[in-house]
Amino acid sequence: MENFFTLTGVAIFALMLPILYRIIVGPTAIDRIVAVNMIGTKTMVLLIIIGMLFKRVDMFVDFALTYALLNFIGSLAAARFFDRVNPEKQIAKLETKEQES
Amino acid sequence: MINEIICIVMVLSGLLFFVGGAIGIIRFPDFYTRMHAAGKGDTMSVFLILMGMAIYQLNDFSLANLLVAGKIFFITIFIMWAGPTSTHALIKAGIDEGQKVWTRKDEKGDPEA
Amino acid sequence: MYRLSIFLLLFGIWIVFSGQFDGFHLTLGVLSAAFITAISSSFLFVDRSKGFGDRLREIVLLPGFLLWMLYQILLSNIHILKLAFSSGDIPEVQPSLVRIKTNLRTDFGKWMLANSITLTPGTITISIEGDELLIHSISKATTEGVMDDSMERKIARIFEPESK
Amino acid sequence: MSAVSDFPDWGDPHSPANSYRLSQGYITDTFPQTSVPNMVTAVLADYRGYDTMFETVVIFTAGIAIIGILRRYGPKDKVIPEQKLYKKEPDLIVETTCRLMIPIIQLFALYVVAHGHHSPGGGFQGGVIFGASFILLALARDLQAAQKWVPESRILKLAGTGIFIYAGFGFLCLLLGSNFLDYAILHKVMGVTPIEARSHSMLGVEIGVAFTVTAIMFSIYSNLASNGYMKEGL
Repeated sequence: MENFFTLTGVAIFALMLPILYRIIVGPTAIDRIVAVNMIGTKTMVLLIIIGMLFKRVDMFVDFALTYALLNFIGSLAAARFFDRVNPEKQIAKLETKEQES
Repeated sequence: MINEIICIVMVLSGLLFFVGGAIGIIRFPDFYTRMHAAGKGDTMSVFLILMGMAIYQLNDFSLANLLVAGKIFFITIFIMWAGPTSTHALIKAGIDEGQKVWTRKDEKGDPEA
Repeated sequence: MYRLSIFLLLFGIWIVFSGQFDGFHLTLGVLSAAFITAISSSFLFVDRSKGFGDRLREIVLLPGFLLWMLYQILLSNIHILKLAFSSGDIPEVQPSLVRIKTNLRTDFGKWMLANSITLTPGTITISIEGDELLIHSISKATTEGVMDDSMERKIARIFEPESK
Repeated sequence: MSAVSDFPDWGDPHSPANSYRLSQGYITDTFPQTSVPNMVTAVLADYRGYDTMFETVVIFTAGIAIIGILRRYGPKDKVIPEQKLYKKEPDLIVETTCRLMIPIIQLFALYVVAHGHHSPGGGFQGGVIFGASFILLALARDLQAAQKWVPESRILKLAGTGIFIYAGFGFLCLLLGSNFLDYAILHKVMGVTPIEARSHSMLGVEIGVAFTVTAIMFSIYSNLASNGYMKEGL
C-alpha cells in the first residue's frame, strides 16, 4: 500500500508538468493564474499523501486545510485585482460582438 | 482488505479525472473553455482521492482514526465549497479583463469578425 | 436560539478538529466557540425569520439534493474527460453565452443555483444581476440542458417552498 | 542529486543531527520538564523565550514601519481620484461563500493557536489564519466591513496587547522571584504543578503572539491594497 501511495504522489507530480506548460506559455496573465490555482489544488492532495507516507496524517491534514484556504484567498484576490484594472463592465460589449458574429 | 481495494479504485479514478483536467487545460481553445476543465476536473478528483484516503484511514478502526477521517472529509467539503466560487470569480475576472469568447467558425466559411 | 445553535455547531466542529477529550482542551473549545459566536455570529444564518420547521425541512431534504449534485459532478467530469480525449480540434466545443431568468428570491437560493449550474456538465455561471444569470456554456447540448428549470425547481422545493 | 541520496532518512534517530548531545538533551528532557509533546513548541516558547519575544517585537516594528511608509492621509472631504476606481459592488456568490466560511476559518485559527502543544501550529500560524479571515471579509465585501472588526485605531492597540501579554508573563515570573520568562514559578499563581505551569504559560504566550500577528497581518494587507488611503480596498 505504501508503494501505491508513493506512485500516486509521483503521478500527481507528473500531472503538474502539463499545467506548468500552461503557466509558461499561457497567452494571458489570467490563464497563468488559473493554472497556478490548479497546481495549488494538486499540492494539497500531495500534502495528504505525504502525510499518509509518514504516518502522521493528523498533522498534515492541518497543513492541507491551511494550504487550500490560502490558495482560495489567493485566487479571489487575483480575481479582484483584475476587476480593478478594468473597472468598466465588458459583458455588454462581449454580447454585442456575439450577436454580430 | 476491502478498504484497500475501495481506496485503490477511488484514487485511480481520481487520477483519471486529474488527467482529464490536465489535458483539457492544454487542448481547449480559449480561456473560458479552459476554465471548464480547471474548475470541474479538480473538484471530483479531489473528492475521490481524499475520500479514498479517508476510507483507507478507517482500516484499523479507532476513535482517533475516525476523527482524522472526519478532518479529511472536512477538507473535501471545503474544496467543493470553495471550488465553484473561485471558478466563478476567475471567470468573471476574465470577462472584466476583456478576454474574447472563442467561437467556432461557421461551416459556410466566412471568418469571424 | 440562533446563537445557541451556532455555538453548538461550532463546538461540534471544534471536536472534529481537536480530537482531544481532556478537560483542558474541552474548556478551550467552549471558550473559542463562545468567542467566535460573539464576534461573528451574524455571518451564518442571515435570514432569521425562518422558523424551526423550515430549518428542519432543509436539513432533511438537503442530503438528497447533495447526492444528486454529486452525481451531476461525476457526469460533468466524465464530460470533460470525453472532450479532452476526443480527436481533432474537438468538434463538440461550440461555446456561447446564455442568459436565463430565475424565480428564486433569496440570496442563498440564488447562490445555490449558481453553484449548481457551475458544477453541472458544461456550464459556468459568470454573473448574477438581479434575477438574471449569465452563463457560459461549452456546447449546443449543454445550452439546451441549462434552459430547462428542473434544477431550479429542486432548489425551490428545499429552500423556498412557497415560491413555486 | 547524488548529495541528496546521502542525506539521512527522514526521522532517522541515528542521524548526526539527532545524535548530538544537545539534541539528545532536548529530545529526552522536553516532555518531563514541560509536559508538552511537541518539542518545537517547547523550544520556541520556553527554552528560547527571549528569542520568540523579540521576534514578536520585530513583527510589531514591521507593522509600524508599514504604516509609517504606506499610510497616506488625504484631505478629509475631497474625493481622491483613485477612490472612484476602487468602488465596486460586492459579488453575490463570492460574498455568500465567504460569509458562510469565515466563522469556521476563525474557529480553525483558534484551534491552531490552542493546539500548538500537540500538532504543528501556534501563535504565528494561528495569527496568520485569523488575519486571513479578515482579509477574506475585506475581499468579499469591502474594506469597511472588515474595519468594523479591526478598525485602524485598534490595530496598534491589539498588536501592543500581544507583546504586553508576552512580556507580562515574563515580568510576572520576575515579580514572583524567579528569572525573566522562567514559567515554572507561575505554579504559585495558577495552582497547578510547576511542570503544568510551564505548559499553560506557553499557551498564554502563544495567544499574545497571535494577537500581534493578526493585527499586523491585516494592517499590512489593508495598507497595501488601498494605496495607503484605507478607504476603498482591492
